[in-house]
Amino acid sequence: MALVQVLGRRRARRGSGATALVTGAVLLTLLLAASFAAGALTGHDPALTDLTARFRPPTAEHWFGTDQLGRDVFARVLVAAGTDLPLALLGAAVPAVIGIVLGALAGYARGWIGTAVMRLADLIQAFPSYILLIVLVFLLGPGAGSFLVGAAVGAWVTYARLVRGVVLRLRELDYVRAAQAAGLGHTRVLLRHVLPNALPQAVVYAASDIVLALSYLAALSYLGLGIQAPGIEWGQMIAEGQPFLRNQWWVSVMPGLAIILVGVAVRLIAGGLERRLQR
Amino acid sequence: MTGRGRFWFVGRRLLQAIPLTLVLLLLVFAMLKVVPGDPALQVAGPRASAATLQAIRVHLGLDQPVWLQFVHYLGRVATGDLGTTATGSTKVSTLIASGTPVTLVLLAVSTVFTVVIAGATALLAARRPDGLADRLINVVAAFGVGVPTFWLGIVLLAGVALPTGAFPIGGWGDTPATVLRAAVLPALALSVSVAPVLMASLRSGIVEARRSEYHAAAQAAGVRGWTLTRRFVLRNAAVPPVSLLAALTTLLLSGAVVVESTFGLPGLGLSLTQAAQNRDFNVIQGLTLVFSLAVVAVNLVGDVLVALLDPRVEV
Amino acid sequence: MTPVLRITDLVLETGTADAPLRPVSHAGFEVAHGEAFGLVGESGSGKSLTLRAVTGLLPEGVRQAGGTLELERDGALRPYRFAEARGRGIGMVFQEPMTALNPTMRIGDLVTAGPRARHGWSRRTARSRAVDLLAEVGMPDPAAQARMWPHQLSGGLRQRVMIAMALATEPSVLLCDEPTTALDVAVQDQILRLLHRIRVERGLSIVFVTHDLGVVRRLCDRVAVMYAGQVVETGTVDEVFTRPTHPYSAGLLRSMPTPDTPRDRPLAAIPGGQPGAADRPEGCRFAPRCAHALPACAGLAHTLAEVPGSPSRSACLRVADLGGPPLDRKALVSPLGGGTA
Amino acid sequence: MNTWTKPAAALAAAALVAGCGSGTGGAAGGSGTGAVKADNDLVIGRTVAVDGMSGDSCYGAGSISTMPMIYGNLLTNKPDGSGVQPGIAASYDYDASARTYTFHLREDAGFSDGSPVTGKDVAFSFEQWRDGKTSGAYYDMVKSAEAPDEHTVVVHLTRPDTFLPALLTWCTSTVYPHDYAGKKPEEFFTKPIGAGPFAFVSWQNPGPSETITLKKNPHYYGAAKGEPHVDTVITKTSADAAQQMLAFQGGQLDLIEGLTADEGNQLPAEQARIPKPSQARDLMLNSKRPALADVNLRKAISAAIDRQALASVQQGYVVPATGMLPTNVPNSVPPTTPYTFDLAAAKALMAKRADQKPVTLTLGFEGASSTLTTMAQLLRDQLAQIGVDVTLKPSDSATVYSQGQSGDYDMLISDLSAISPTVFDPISFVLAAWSPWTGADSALLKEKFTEGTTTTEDSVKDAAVRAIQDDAQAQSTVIGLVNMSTAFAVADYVEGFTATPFLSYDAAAVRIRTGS
Repeated sequence: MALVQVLGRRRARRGSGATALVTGAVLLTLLLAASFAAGALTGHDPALTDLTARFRPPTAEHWFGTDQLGRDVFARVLVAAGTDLPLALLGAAVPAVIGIVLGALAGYARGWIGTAVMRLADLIQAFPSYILLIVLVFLLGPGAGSFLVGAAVGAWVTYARLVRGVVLRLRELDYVRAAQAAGLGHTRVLLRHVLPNALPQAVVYAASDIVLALSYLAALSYLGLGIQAPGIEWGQMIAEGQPFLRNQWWVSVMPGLAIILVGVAVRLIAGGLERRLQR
Repeated sequence: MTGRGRFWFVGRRLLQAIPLTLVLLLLVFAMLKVVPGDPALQVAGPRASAATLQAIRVHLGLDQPVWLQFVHYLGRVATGDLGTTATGSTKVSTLIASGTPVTLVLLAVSTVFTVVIAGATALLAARRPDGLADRLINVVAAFGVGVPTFWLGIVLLAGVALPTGAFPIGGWGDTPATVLRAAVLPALALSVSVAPVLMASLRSGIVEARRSEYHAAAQAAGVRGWTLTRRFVLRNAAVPPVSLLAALTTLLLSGAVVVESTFGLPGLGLSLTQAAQNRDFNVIQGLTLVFSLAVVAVNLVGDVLVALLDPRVEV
Repeated sequence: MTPVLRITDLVLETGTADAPLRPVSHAGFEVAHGEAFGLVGESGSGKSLTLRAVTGLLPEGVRQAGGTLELERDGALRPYRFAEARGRGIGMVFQEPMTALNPTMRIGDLVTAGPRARHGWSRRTARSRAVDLLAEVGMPDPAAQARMWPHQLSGGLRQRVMIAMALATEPSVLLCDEPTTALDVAVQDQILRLLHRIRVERGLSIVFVTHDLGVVRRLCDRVAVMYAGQVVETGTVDEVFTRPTHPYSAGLLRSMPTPDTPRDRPLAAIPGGQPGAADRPEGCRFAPRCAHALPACAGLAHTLAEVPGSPSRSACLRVADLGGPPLDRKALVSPLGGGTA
Repeated sequence: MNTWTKPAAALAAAALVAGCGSGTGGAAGGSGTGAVKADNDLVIGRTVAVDGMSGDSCYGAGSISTMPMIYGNLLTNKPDGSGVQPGIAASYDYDASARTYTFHLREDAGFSDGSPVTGKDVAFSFEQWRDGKTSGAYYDMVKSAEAPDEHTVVVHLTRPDTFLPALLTWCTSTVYPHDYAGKKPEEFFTKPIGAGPFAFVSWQNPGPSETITLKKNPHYYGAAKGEPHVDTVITKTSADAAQQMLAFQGGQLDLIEGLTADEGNQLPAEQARIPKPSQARDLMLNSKRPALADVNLRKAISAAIDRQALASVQQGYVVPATGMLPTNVPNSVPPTTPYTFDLAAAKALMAKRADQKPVTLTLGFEGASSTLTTMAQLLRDQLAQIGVDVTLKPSDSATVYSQGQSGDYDMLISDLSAISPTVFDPISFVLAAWSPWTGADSALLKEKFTEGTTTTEDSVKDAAVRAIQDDAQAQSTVIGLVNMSTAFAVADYVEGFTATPFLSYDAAAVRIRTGS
């Protein structure tokens, strides 16, 4: 997933990025908070089927209309945020942590361990990430756990390369040698010197990974390989609504818009963070 | 770099790809071993007796030591024998042979779209960095990356193909013209998420090239117009994206898998998705192999292209 | 003699339109036919920007806010369009041969890219012209070198390529932006000899921007000294180097090492530093650092005035009363004469 | 793919037999809107690929529809499914012992290569069917077949059999030219020759996204009547039903095979053709689980299910089940008292349980199916009414199968249909596969099964079936939920289309109203 990074690699603009950061963070926080209170906020139980209220179009009562079982689409979109957001965040965070640890390991232990880690990275990169994900879900069975494993296996590589590069560069620097000579442990050197250097780029990676993880999760669920009912997830909602796209468009259009909203919010946060970190 | 040097470079990269390919084969083979469930049961069906199951195991070579099974597997792969689909009606190799052209055409058309969209927007955005057009394009690009490809696909089907009638709603064509027409919307859906990545890379390449001393030097030497853009901007700006080529291709491939199922295109991606849904071991195994070999090949081509474009790259 | 290039009252601005900064203000000079003209000053004095302005290749964010740029055509000076001048009248040699040559083009293609685009030369014509040009700038085995990539050449050879590229458009003025700064001393000498030779052979005018006074002394006929975005003194090299009329020029010359300067004696330095574009004082910009400054200097409007008893022109208020003894700089470096490049 | 039944089950065995089926499907003809199509090509959408080009491999819905178009059958289903009618055979008779059949062939039947259909071809075909690797077992009573003359075929059976005429309408009973027209079978099936209304042209991208193109067979025996009416049949397979709906709505498909309620409800009523429901969807309860060992809980679950509500979500395509067995299959009779939805009774039964612990049950089903998912969600809501907490376990079919087999679920939703035209076939399925899983007492089931399959008396058969249904109700280990139809979407300008309950239809009779 080394790619979308380029999107973030723009010249630092005027301004601290605070506005973007705050806007994005507020959007995500609101969405996440709303997911816990979806029922109270919308006045509808997201899971309650009401066969007498099927396919109501968006109204003041049902902001996003109702679906084929008469469930409130707005409430479901909100509840789904509670599934999608944590999974997307974890889908980016887990590989980041694994990648940072493995990258540091590869950078410090340059012997066969380092080689092994980097060969493993080459190997992983030979698989297109989404295909890797599908194959792993195939092997492990559908579900959130499989998705996380699949995301982690595919995405740690970029972080590992990044951190290893920083480690290799830093370990030649005098002050790091001095720090090591002064008896600072590897962990502290890592925390004090390596991480701060790798962080801005890692943040950009992670942001693009969140968006990518979300779209992969949604795509998997859409194909019936991810989150399944009664779990509520945007991709799964889109799939459920797809037969009715022509006449009851809201059932699958609304969750799609939610995904886009998250993508934009994450980009805002990433852009803002990047500008702050680069200063 | 001399021609001979390039030849050796390609040769060496090819050689380097061999161990990787072998490990890939081993992994793909190992997939079958770790999958829960008995492949023999899968073949025999629910009503099979224990004796039938055992016979099928022997027939499939499942009673042999694992390493021998791997050797046999290598032999079969070398001869293009990837087994049959779960229903037994089609050979996996046939499936791959019929799906490959579809996926390749889809990839080719979306590559053209991606390059055209990314190139045009990058030039526009780079004209005035941080100008209005640049900011606008950056916002649109953020949306483009965030839009789920499959969702865009169904929206395009319902919102464009259905009302206009200009494109087939799902499915592939049988003549070059119908094939191209069938590829337009899926390729578009695919490009929307990939073009921003290429655009950003191209844009920064263009900006960098325009700010460079060699660009100024060329201008001072009287180079102008299209020659200036082509030889002193685009060619240099193409180097970073080309080094992204492998990454872009894997992104495109990933997207193709999604798009093919959304649009019902009979390509490799659709086969993969359906095999995952139907738990069709052989198909998954064969396709994983094909996809990863394709990526190895693309990496190879990418390296060679970078070397061709940027003579500084050490070979 | 008619000048071939004249710059008058050049003003360069940067920053926002309502609060602009002026890295160069009211700079001007003129260059005669066949003349080597030096533009000297410390980094930040605006000399390189001035040179860039002549070709219209200002860096992003810097714009020309005033001044007249004229080039000789049909015996008279006329304002020119950059696009015109770049292909014909003016050529430019950049400071960094590492970055100023497009790494993705072969030497031969690079050298003739300009005229090819302009005159529609065939590939064959372009190639043979490229070889000729490379031979002219003293590339060994030019035919083979034409097929090389920039990164395969040494810094000195790259600078020769740069010069060949500039010559390809048959300019009448060659602008050189510190062309030897990035090079080894031995190579510097070769390049200087080459430029001298080309100037003589082609009857070119050369504008030489440098902070290296020795180079100016060796190569140039006339010189302009820039300080904080302004030309503070201009005159012949002989005159300015021996009898500087502006305290800054004098200080600059005193800070220059000579072969006679004992190793262990520190060079005379001007106290303080050159003010940046944002904090330039009113009046004479050198006044705060000047040992001879008078209160009136702070109100001085910048003009280059005739100096009594000297062919130079100077911006100093005290040109009349500060005519100290001439510096003995003859022994410094002999001007380039014989020898080959 | 069904969970327990062979997919072949879906073919629901043709027709079979007079007396049983009643009129089905929508009336022939368009809606009268006057819509026309520019060309005379019929473009069909379906979600299931064919199983190959040989009749022997015919297995699923795709082949059931396509095989008869290419090959033709000796006998065909009456459009209303009430019995068989002449096909390539103009008539047939059999001896008193039903061991020797004589078929009299039409003289105007011809293969697509122009050669006439002769007795020799049909006799050859009988042998091919019997020797087939996949479907040969259906024909194992065939001893030999001979052609005394050009237009007569005599078939000798090893045992009496009155089922043969129905079998001959199946997609496995494909008439081939003698000796495969001199080709090797593999070669023949790459470009088959048949006596059906359409001739094979091409089969692109075999598999889930295949396209099969057929053109009018001028030598078809219906040619004199002007059949087939359309010039070309193009069948496009796509796994994505929703997308197929869009294509239909966009005028890119003229006909959709296998329409679900979700899709059909997106269409104007006259475009959806819905035959009688003939596939049962049942809930299986694992009585080996401690909680479900109590019959009161099982009966309570059955009573708490509002089958009307389950059916209402798929209005018009699904009817509430009265018993556990598929309806509209010969000899399928309902139980003495049909299921009733009675919450009070259900709660009473819950109170009668020996052990009053709270009940949490897992429910397995195939998650890829939207109708199944919907139904599982409704079931969960309904059972919550009596305090039974249901955990949904959607999964892919293979996982449902393997975990279902190992008894990982408390409950399982599964579909049941006949693979031969007698209700005793699904019963044998319940006996062999379902009873071990549910842990039901199958003594009575076995007894009644034997009783019903050794008699020729319909009344005896009916009584046995009723006893089986009643027994299932008493034990409540298999609970009927709904009976489902497989429907068709038909464009306004398509005329002459008649849906049968068995997925098949007579493509030769279909007309397209063109502009001219």
